[in-house]
Amino acid sequence: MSEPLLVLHDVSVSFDGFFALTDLSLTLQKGELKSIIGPNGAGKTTFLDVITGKVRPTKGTVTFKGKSLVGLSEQKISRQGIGRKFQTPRVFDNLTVLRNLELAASPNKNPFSLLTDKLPKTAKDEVHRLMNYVGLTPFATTQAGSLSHGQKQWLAIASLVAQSPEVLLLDEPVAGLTDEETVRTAELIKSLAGDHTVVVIEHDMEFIRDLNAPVTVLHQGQLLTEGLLEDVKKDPRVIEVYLGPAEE
Amino acid sequence: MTTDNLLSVSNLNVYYGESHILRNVDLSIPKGQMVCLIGRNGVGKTTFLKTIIGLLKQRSGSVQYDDQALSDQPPYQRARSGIGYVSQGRDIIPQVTVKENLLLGMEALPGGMGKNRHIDPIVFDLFPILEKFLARKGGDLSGGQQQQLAIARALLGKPKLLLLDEPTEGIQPSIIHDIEVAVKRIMKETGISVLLVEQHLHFVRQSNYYYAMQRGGIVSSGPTENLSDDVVQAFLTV
Amino acid sequence: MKLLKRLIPWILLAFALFILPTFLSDFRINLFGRYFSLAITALAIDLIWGYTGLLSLGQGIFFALGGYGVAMYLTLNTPSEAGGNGIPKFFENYGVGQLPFFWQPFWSPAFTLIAIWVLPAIVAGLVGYLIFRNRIKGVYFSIITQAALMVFFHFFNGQQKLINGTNGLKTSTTELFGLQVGSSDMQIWLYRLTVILIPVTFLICRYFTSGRFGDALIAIRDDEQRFRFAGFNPVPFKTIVFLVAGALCGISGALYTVQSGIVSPQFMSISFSIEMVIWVAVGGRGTLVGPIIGAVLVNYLRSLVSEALPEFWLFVQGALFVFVVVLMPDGIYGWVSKGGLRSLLAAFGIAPKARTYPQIDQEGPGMEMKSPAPTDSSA
Amino acid sequence: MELFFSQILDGLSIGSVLLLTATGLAIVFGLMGVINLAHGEFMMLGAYITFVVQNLFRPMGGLVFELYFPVALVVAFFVTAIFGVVLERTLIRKLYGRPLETLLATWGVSLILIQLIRSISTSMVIGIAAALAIGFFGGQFLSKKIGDRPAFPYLNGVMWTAAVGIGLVVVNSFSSMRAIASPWFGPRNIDVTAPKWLQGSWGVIGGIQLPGLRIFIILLSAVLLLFVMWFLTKSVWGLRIRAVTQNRQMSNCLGIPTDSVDSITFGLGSGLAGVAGCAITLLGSVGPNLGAAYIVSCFMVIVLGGVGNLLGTVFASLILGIIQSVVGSGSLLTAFPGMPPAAKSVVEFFATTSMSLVLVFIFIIAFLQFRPNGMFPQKGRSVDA
Repeated sequence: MSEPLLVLHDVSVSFDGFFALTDLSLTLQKGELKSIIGPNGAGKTTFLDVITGKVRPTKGTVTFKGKSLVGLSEQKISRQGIGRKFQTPRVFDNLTVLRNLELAASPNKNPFSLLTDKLPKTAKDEVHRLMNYVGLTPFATTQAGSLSHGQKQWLAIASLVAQSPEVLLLDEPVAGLTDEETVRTAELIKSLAGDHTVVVIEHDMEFIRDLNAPVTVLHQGQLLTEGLLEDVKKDPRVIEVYLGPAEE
Repeated sequence: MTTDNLLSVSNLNVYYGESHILRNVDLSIPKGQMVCLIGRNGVGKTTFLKTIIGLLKQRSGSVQYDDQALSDQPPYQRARSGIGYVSQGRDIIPQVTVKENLLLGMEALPGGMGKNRHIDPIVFDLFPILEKFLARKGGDLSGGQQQQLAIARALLGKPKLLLLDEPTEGIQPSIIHDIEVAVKRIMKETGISVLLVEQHLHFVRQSNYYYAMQRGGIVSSGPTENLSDDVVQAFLTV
Repeated sequence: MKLLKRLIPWILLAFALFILPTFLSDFRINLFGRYFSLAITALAIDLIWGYTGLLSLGQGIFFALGGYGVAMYLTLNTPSEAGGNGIPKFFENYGVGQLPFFWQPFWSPAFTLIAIWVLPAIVAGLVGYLIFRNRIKGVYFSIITQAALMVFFHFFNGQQKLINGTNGLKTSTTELFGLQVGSSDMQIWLYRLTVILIPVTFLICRYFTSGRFGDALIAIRDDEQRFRFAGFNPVPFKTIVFLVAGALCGISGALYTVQSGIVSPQFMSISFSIEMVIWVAVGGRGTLVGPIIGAVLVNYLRSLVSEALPEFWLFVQGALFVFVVVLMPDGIYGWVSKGGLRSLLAAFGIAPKARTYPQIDQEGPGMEMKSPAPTDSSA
Repeated sequence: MELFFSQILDGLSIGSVLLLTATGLAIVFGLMGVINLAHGEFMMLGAYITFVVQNLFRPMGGLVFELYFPVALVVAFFVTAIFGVVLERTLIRKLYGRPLETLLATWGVSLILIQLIRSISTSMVIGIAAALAIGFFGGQFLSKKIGDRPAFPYLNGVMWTAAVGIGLVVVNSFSSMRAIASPWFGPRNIDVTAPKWLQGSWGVIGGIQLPGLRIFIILLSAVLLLFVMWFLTKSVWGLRIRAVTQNRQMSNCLGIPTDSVDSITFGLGSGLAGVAGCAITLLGSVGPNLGAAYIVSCFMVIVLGGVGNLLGTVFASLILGIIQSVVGSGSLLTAFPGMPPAAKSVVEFFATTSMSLVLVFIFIIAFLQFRPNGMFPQKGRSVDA
């Protein structure tokens, strides 16, 4: 295996004495698909916050391709190739679907380039391909704010892919989706892995099963265990954090 | 519905923005009993509690509480009519003292804090730690202590129905035990009903009746003694 | 129909340029000239508030800077205004014998033409950058811009020896191209200049709002944090748009000054700068036509009310603020284009006319059409 | 050096006025995230109330008249508080969660208040009463008849417009009767005479005269601050206000009527503005435009002090007051006569009240480069949510 892509080493995050993450170490390989589960308050979202620069770790290092990410602004981290989808699908409500995607696909993020350059043809094609893939082509000129929840989720994922990041961090990509939409989303995510490194945080176990990827279990800000879902399921510690100690 | 039910919910649909969270939920809570709502994270359990207390509006369906329809009342009126709510994040008011947090619990009583200045010592009996920390800021307590405070605060409003959202989440076993004992004792002494949202199996087993939820709908229900390992496996664990 | 739509702006422009002056008195034409110059400010505010969500209550700064720029040039280049030693007469009152250094370059017409928009732009860029880089936004941004406005007001108001303080600079008696600026011949030319600059400003604003840059502005307004996570740094975007708005306000202030005959620190009064916002709100923010309509309409209304019942204008203006914010948040243009007129007619049982507003047609399918995957498949 | 100290004293009193005026604004901003641009006009109302109370007391003369000021303070507080509650219930509540719109709407209210003070007369009161009566009863009638039809809001609007028109006609029909048509205050400034016990010196400490007025204002703001702190920390409503400020949703779930808390907070903030206006009458004549002169300084205090923190407001206002007084009076020059000419010309340049404001602003912008959230930023995860 080559050099790991993203490495968290001994990362702790505390808010006013409360530890959201404690000495968390985790590595991501290039092209890997990894799902992260854990009960509420396990620190899953904080984990993403630390990588994407929203929260600064109290202790520890985060390195991406050998360079530290600590202290960089959100936009700089994003430009290095780490994209994130938020828990609630955040899209730009007053832009159309097409424009949401085109903005995300802009290869150059500085204002002058946005003002003067035309979007390159490759990016345009990619936008249309993505829009088609997530079934939003009929809604290209619809304002994102009036899409349904599921469509917003997909637009959010598609916008993220349009940024062509190396690492995709997906926070609850199927929350609020119907069964069928969930299945489709799993397919979408599986097709992204390989070209991209994908981390999925979810509660929906059917979905995690569909993804068929190694699972990492977080608990109280710490890494509890890693492995395949079938193995993790049988781990007594995992059962305990979900169900409490075995009954007397 | 018989009048034996303190709360009966039928055909409830709740949206969060455009997202359909609760789908045709039917659930009822008999007087003096503990009903447990189980399911994995994100299936809509918290949304359900928030709808009962009034933080979220239902789009359709009916909620009957104490033989009255709850439709447009704001949360504070529901609290005053006897619904106590212990939220998932505990929601202790961080910058006021433990004592003041407890006083705030009595806002639900007739006359509010103004007329009720005396904290019923039963809460100190249930959770002795609170008496010791009366003068501390609520936000300075540990997670388990905050949970005890949140339950005590809700009890001081003398609710008829207590909504508990994952009271054992992230809490050490000894406190979980205290909380279980306290809830059972309160139910026995005052005859209140409890709606418990929980994953912790031991606590779940204490309830009289269970409802299992998946993707916003009730997928299984029955007396808790019938709660089989298969159901647990399917709807609770990994 | 499409052709007509394309032609309407040109017809309006020709009307304003050639027809209006023939049947309105010089006095009215001058008033309309002022309204049109204020419309440029309205467009600028729309750029920052309507599109980017930055409510600046301090645009008067840039407006006044433009006004002072042109007034300084005119004062220096009018023999009757500048005394024998080449410095303006009012300086004698304060015993100032030497022209302050920053007046010097305003001898030059070329410098002045550039300075009236570059100077405000620089100030706006600097102030904007210092505020934006600290992620200050929302109400905080508004009150800081208002404080900045007050500071500039005090500066200009208190410095007699530099800029004639409270009295301001009079331009109506100065000369340009051998004509007195206040004369009606000159005023007609200034009116025409203003009218021509409106479409120019419009095109500038469209340049900044139509492409991906404009989308970025709206994205900042909708969700700035998400914008950051998409890899963009909002600071330069906001700074640029604030700078452009500052420049436009400078031009607008210069045009207004020569048509109203004086520039004074009153251009930087708190009320005037907030008033500018209401022009945009009345017309319709987030559109480029709305602010022009709003600026002209509100100021025309102001003239009418002030002429008839002067003490009632504040009542009307105050009520306008409340009314627009509470009942008509999209403004006139937004209300009409979102089908307000239709629903009004429908409310009174008058059959709605054929769908004239393409927006409605566009909005329809998004709401009604089924999503590709079935939306309800729960067991 | 004595001069310097008396400048500091001066600065403290300026700071106290700032504190008086900013506290109400800061409380409302901290709780509801709303900036009330009519705050200055509430101060103006307070000042006019003082004027009215003074004139009511004047005929009594003697000792009773000397006591008008405390009475005016109380009346000013309650009347402006009621104004505030009405404003919150009718307007602010509709705009909850839209702070920029609230800013604009309250500005509209401030314009109306300014003009109201300028032109209010008995006939105008009759006209307004007539318009309101027609509007309300007409609205009741209309809503009974056609309340559920889509045309109702439009017709209601037409009816209110008609009510305002009738009000105007009423005012106009009285215009020839001077007794009731002449404005009560008019656009001119009004003067309030400070009671005798406030004029002159209250003694000398260490060679420094203690001017009664200034000391009184410092004491007044200190007392009021203590009162506000007591109210917020010890009273039942104070606890409710703090609870709602810190966690609105949970407070609601506990049974706290959050809408009443909003009204009371807004009322408290407005009442404090009234008291501030009352105190300002002691410093000189006041006019309808009084508010504008103070509101921006209040903003500077809030920006510097940070949101939702009374301590920040206290420090910020005192610091700004002292900078304004020490720099604005140029007493730095007299205190440090030996400074180099370059520094001297800089100090001279800023040595007016208005120029000291310029300096204060530069100071604030510089300060924000290091501490964007003010002196006492709120901590914890909730801030960023």
